[in-house]
Amino acid sequence: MAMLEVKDLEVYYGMIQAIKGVSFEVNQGEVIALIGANGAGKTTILHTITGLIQPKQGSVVFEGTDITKVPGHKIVSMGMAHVPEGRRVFANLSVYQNLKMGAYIQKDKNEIAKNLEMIYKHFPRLEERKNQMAGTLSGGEQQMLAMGRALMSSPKMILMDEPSMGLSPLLVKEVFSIIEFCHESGITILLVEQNAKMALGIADRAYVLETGKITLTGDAKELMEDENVKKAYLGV
Amino acid sequence: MSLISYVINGISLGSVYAIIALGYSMVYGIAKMLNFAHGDVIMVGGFVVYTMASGLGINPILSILCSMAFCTVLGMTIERIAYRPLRNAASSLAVLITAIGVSYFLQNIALIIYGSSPKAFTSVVTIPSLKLADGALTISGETIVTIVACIIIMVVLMLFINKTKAGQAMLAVSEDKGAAALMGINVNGTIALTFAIGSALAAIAGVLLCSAYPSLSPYTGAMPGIKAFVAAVFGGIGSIPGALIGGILLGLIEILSKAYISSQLSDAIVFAVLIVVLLVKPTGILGKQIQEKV
Amino acid sequence: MKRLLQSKETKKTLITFGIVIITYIIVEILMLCGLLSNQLQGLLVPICYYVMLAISLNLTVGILGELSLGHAGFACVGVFTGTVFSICMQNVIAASWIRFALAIILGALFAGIVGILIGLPVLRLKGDYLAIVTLAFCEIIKNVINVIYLGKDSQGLHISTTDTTALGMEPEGVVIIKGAQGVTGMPQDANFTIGILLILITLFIVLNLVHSRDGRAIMAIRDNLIAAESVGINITKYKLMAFSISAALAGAAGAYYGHNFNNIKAATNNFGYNMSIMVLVFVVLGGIGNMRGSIIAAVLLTLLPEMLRGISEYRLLIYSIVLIGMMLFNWSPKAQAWKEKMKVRILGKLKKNQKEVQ
Amino acid sequence: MAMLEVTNLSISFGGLRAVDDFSITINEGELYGLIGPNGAGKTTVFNLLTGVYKPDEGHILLGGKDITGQKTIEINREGIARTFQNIRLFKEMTVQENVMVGLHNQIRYSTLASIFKLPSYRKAEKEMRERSLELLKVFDLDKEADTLASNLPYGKQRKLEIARALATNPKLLLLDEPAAGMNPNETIELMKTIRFVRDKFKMTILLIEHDMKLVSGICEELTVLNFGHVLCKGETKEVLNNPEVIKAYLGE
Amino acid sequence: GNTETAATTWKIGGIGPVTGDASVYGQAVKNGMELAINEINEAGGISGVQIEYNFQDDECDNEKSVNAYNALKDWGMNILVGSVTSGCCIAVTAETAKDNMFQLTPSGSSVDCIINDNVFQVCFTDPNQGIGAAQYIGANGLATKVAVIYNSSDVYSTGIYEKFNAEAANQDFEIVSTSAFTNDSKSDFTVQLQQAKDAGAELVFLPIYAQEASLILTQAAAMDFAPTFFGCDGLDGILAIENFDPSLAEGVILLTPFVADAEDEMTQNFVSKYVESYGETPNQFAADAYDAVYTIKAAIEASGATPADGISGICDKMTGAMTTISVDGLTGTGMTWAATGEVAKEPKAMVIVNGEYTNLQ
Ligand SMILES: Nc1ncnc2c1ncn2[C@@H]1O[C@H](COP(=O)(O)OP(=O)(O)OP(=O)(O)O)[C@@H](O)[C@H]1O
Ligand SMILES: Nc1ncnc2c1ncn2[C@@H]1O[C@H](COP(=O)(O)OP(=O)(O)OP(=O)(O)O)[C@@H](O)[C@H]1O
Ligand SMILES: [Mg+2]
Ligand SMILES: [Mg+2]
Repeated sequence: MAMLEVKDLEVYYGMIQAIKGVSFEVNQGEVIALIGANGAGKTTILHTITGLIQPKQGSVVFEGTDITKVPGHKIVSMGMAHVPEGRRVFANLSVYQNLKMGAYIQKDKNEIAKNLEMIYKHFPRLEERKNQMAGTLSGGEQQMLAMGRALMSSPKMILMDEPSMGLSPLLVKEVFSIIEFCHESGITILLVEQNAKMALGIADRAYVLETGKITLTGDAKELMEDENVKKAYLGV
Repeated sequence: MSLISYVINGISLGSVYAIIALGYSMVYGIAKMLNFAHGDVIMVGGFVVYTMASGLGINPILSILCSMAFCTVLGMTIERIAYRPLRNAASSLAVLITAIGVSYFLQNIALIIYGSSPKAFTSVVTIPSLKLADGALTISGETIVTIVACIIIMVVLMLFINKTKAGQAMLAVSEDKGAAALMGINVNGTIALTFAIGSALAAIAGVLLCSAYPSLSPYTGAMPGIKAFVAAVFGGIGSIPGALIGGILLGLIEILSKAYISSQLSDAIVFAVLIVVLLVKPTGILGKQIQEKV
Repeated sequence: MKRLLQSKETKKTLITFGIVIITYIIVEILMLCGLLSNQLQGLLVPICYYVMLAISLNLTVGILGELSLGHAGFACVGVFTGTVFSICMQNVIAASWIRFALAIILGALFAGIVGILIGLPVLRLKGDYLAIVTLAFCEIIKNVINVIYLGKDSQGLHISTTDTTALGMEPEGVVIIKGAQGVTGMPQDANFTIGILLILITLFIVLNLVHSRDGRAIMAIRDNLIAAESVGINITKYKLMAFSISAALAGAAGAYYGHNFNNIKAATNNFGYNMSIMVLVFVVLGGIGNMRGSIIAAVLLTLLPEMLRGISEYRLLIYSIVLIGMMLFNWSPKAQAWKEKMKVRILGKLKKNQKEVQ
Repeated sequence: MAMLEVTNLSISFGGLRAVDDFSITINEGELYGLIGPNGAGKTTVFNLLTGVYKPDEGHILLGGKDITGQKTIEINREGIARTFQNIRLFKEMTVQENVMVGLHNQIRYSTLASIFKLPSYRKAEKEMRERSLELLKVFDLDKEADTLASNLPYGKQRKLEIARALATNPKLLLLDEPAAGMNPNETIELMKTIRFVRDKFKMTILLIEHDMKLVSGICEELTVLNFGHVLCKGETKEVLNNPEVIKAYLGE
Repeated sequence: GNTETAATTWKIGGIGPVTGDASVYGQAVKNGMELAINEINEAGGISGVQIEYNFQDDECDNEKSVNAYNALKDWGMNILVGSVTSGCCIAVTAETAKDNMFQLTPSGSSVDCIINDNVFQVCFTDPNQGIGAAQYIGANGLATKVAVIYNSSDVYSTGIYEKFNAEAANQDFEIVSTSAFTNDSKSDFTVQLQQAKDAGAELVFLPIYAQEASLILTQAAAMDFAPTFFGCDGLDGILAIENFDPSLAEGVILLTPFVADAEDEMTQNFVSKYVESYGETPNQFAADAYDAVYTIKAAIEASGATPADGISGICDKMTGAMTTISVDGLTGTGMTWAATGEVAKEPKAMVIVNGEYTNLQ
């Protein structure tokens, strides 16, 4: 059985239909890439999964439980973390407080300490700046913080919304190696990316989203060879 | 000698403002809304104690506890009915206006139940007043209790916010509700809790206000509510120690300007000092300067 | 497209003006036919006043995007300058309309100046801090006026802050401002026609300002201060411009209103924070930045408690419930979604009906 | 001639020296790149150049004129315009109005003219509309002229910011990560537009970017910042092959 | 449609604050009027004509007061009792003058309330009370050093204070301290009391209302300051404040035409009925309102006016009759009116002894 199953999803913003019947699934331990142009509806799908938006139609099933109507904070407690678009760090809290906030649902103190250590290892910059207000971090630093914060809850699954945006080439590689690392430690990942090349490079499977509909799907490596995908998303 | 006694009186008055401002500031800090109905919840708190203690002869402590429970439920109900539906409204002013509506509502419902004539409130404070310098200076029992209550509440609130999970959730919610939900925080629940605590504090404030100035009418809460709002801004709205400092300062300025400048213009002077303070320190005395990164 | 937009804006403006004028005509006709109750007739001037206040506050709140809780203070300045002028000039300028026009202009001028004086230091503050400072100014104005005694005799004007006897006037002198009792004895020049004229002028000024270079600069500041600065907009100048024009218009409204009564005093419910908040209620209920909405909300909310007179003590209770209900209905996202749905449904039905007819 | 000459610029935040002894010279008409790791201080340099922060030390000369320490609006009038890393549009205004705000100091008329709708108002307003539409055309935004800025997709919002900056008729244009959030195709489109703007308006452009395709594709020269210091500067190709730059920024 | 009923009944309207900060006074007037009107109707009306009654809220706001007046006109009012507060009353007199409507204010005490011919007062004018109080204190040698605490944002209070101050110059005592408070800060009086105490005042004059006075008495007791407190009619009702500790008011002197504890039958009858109907002890506002209605009755009877005379006709007749009648009411026996509209009645000096009002002298 799939870990996450999205069925016939339809989402509206007022009168505008942003998602027009999307179905896909993510299996335990997979990295799935969701790619698509600006405004295709990627963020909307992620928000619907974590309950920040209510869909009009369709269902979302996580580990066999229907979470379509479950409020966002409960979904998080079920083991799903979300690195939101635009980082959404708590601007007036310190880096450390932000990370602690990520572990809000985590009760095990040792686990928190372990996660913290792991995050500081991957993003030494965060440890250097642990007392700085998150709002004054540079864009890239905030992105690191958002990633780190999501990892603090030891999730089973992470949804990532454009985690490489605004990062330096070196850090983009770092982010992808973290995704790799999460993948290896058994976390399931749903990755939304503009950087289709890197995303397809790391993913097992991928879905291509165009104006609210899935137009292509398949093995990531195969999609990378697809002429349409190449023309539309890889910029060749 | 009279200066000292003015200062004592200023602190007494200020401590009442401070205790109201604490609740105000806390609700503002977390829910990011000016709850104009706060003063009226205070009035309700006063009436509950009045009815129970003076009307039914129930033990004052028990009455206060009942009043706190009543106001807590009231605060949560108000939040649920009048404020929560507007949480995601296009403008944050919308909820300010319903708060005004709620304020009118509470005043008028009290008017209908209790009528317009003022009631004398029997102080619940039984501590005798402190006489200094051969009785030339008096610190009333109410003042002592209010200040002690203020400090205890302030410390407990700060510990609560900084040390408990629910407090941390409040911090996160005050920053970014959406992101807080993504951390697994129940945003609606957290805000409801904030109102519950704020309203319980309002009940305590109501009792102490009415004990210090024992006259109770449906409009009793309105003016102290506004003054406490000013006090909260004085100290840096959202800052809990700021509310205490702001309240005491406000009381002092009010009394001293009454005593030494003009008793008719003391309100104007209080407001003028507020403006000067804000011009020098735009976020109040203890307010955090939040700098937007470009 | 460009033309369309321009004409769309113009159309909107024209509709707003049209509504005001048509309302005027209807009311005048009703009055001529004797169909308008005394109560409604008496309310016409106050309604015009509240409409003007709402429109002018909308300039600060909706266009400039700053929360002001001191609008009644500016109206108060207008009331007192306007009425004092009229009382002093009652025997000097015979033509009442000239005197009244001058009083209104003077009220606007003074309120505008006070607006600048207040705005200059405080507009650096933001959001709720600005709100509290404007509230403070409003209270200061009210409190100061409450202790002013002003009298006039052959020697000229006398002023005191203690009492009338301290004015030391000749026996035949008249006291114009009597502290807490306010001003008494101004000519009651205000009427509905003048009110409508003033509303039209207020609308004209505000709407034309909004659709101009200055208006866009003000809105740009509202939307993003840092970006506005980065394209070379002088923040202080435009904030001050919006704030003082708004104050001046409120002053004009106040001067007009002051001439509707025989006595007017600066009390909390008419010139204190309560009234400022009330005007803010008009603006928010009518839709922030929406002038037509402000007008409608001001009219409705002024009429509502008057229409509820029949239920005596429960009047303000019902009023507060209606106010909360209207706010929820107008602003809550859920209600908005529902309204959209109903709109679609009704439109759909209409279309279907049309088809069937065809 | 040097359009921009910056010498020994420094600023600290608390204990952190965000920009340290930064110097740069950009010639007229040049397309210059500023790159570096996250948090290196690039955006801070922009903030110093536009007067958002006042430098602790150093001088900024624009076209030979010292503009150090001036206010943002003065600097804009002197001829520097910018875009922002986190988009800052006038969200409640239409696309065209956003550009018209940019034209604020270019086309003027008095407040009285606008209140009384005098002919001067009509004439200037017409000119504003035409000019803004022209600019929108450059960025292929003319069809969206009447949409609210906040309803534009991300990529177009970035373009609109550039159009608005151009409307202030700058000599020097600062672009902070213009391609962020764009997909490769859109980035290629953007590169063309930036080049076009430089040629058509004879603009000097300094840009920050993490997309190496864009940087190597259009920048003639680069400066690399690291921890607030200049790590290296020179022609694009050389800089990008510099082993230190590779180590600190690009990765193997 | 109004003319039909208007011709057969008296329609008396009342205006005052029933909601808002000043609602105590409006409510009292409303009740007082109602009580009197019910009595009269039960007794067969005024010369056989029944009275209809309508009381409108003005929230103590001039504009609302005028609105209320207009609403009452729509209802068909032919005689007005109101407005309760001075400012509102002045604003309404401008309207009644236009309509030539007979107006009797129970409690609008400013002299400006009665500048028009069609308006009469039941209460004392402020100057009257101020001068009266100063003379009483002087004549009885109650003190040589007097302090005043008044409400500077209240018309009634400033009105009395002003005349008191002026008259004090002619008397044998000295005003050693004058301090004010406002509606925005009327809970803490320690400063005002401290100043009075420091100045060595033996008597504190309180031309204010009972609610604030009750706080002043409490706070004075707390600071061991025990001068004689002397008040005017506004102070009446202090013993009626629910739950108020009467020992605090021991020795307070008030110069008032009405006290609820008076021994006479009329007062006792009134008070018992009032308590029965409204659950609280009436204050002087209620008494003034009650008297106002009976005054109207007397004036109607004396003038022979009928509802059919029309508003202006009624007014002319009653205005003429007002100067001829003499009314025995709760607030005075043998009350008469001057053409100016001012009432002539004797204030009674009362002192509170053992929690009860006692006649002084
Ligand atoms: N709050 C909103 N209100 C109205 N429309 C919205 C809202 N949020 C998104 N949309 C619209 O919904 C559609 C999908 O948006 P979404 O943000 O999901 O796209 P995306 O694929 O994440 O794009 P991007 O790559 O720019 O992040 C877009 O057309 C967008 O304009
Ligand atoms: N107002 C401020 N207060 C404190 N620190 C600041 C402030 N502004 C910037 N900083 C710090 O200065 C450093 C440089 O920030 P800057 O935004 O210039 O980086 P950047 O080079 O633009 O990075 P990115 O590529 O991630 O946007 C960062 O470490 C940041 O945390
Ligand atoms: Mg997105
Ligand atoms: Mg940056």
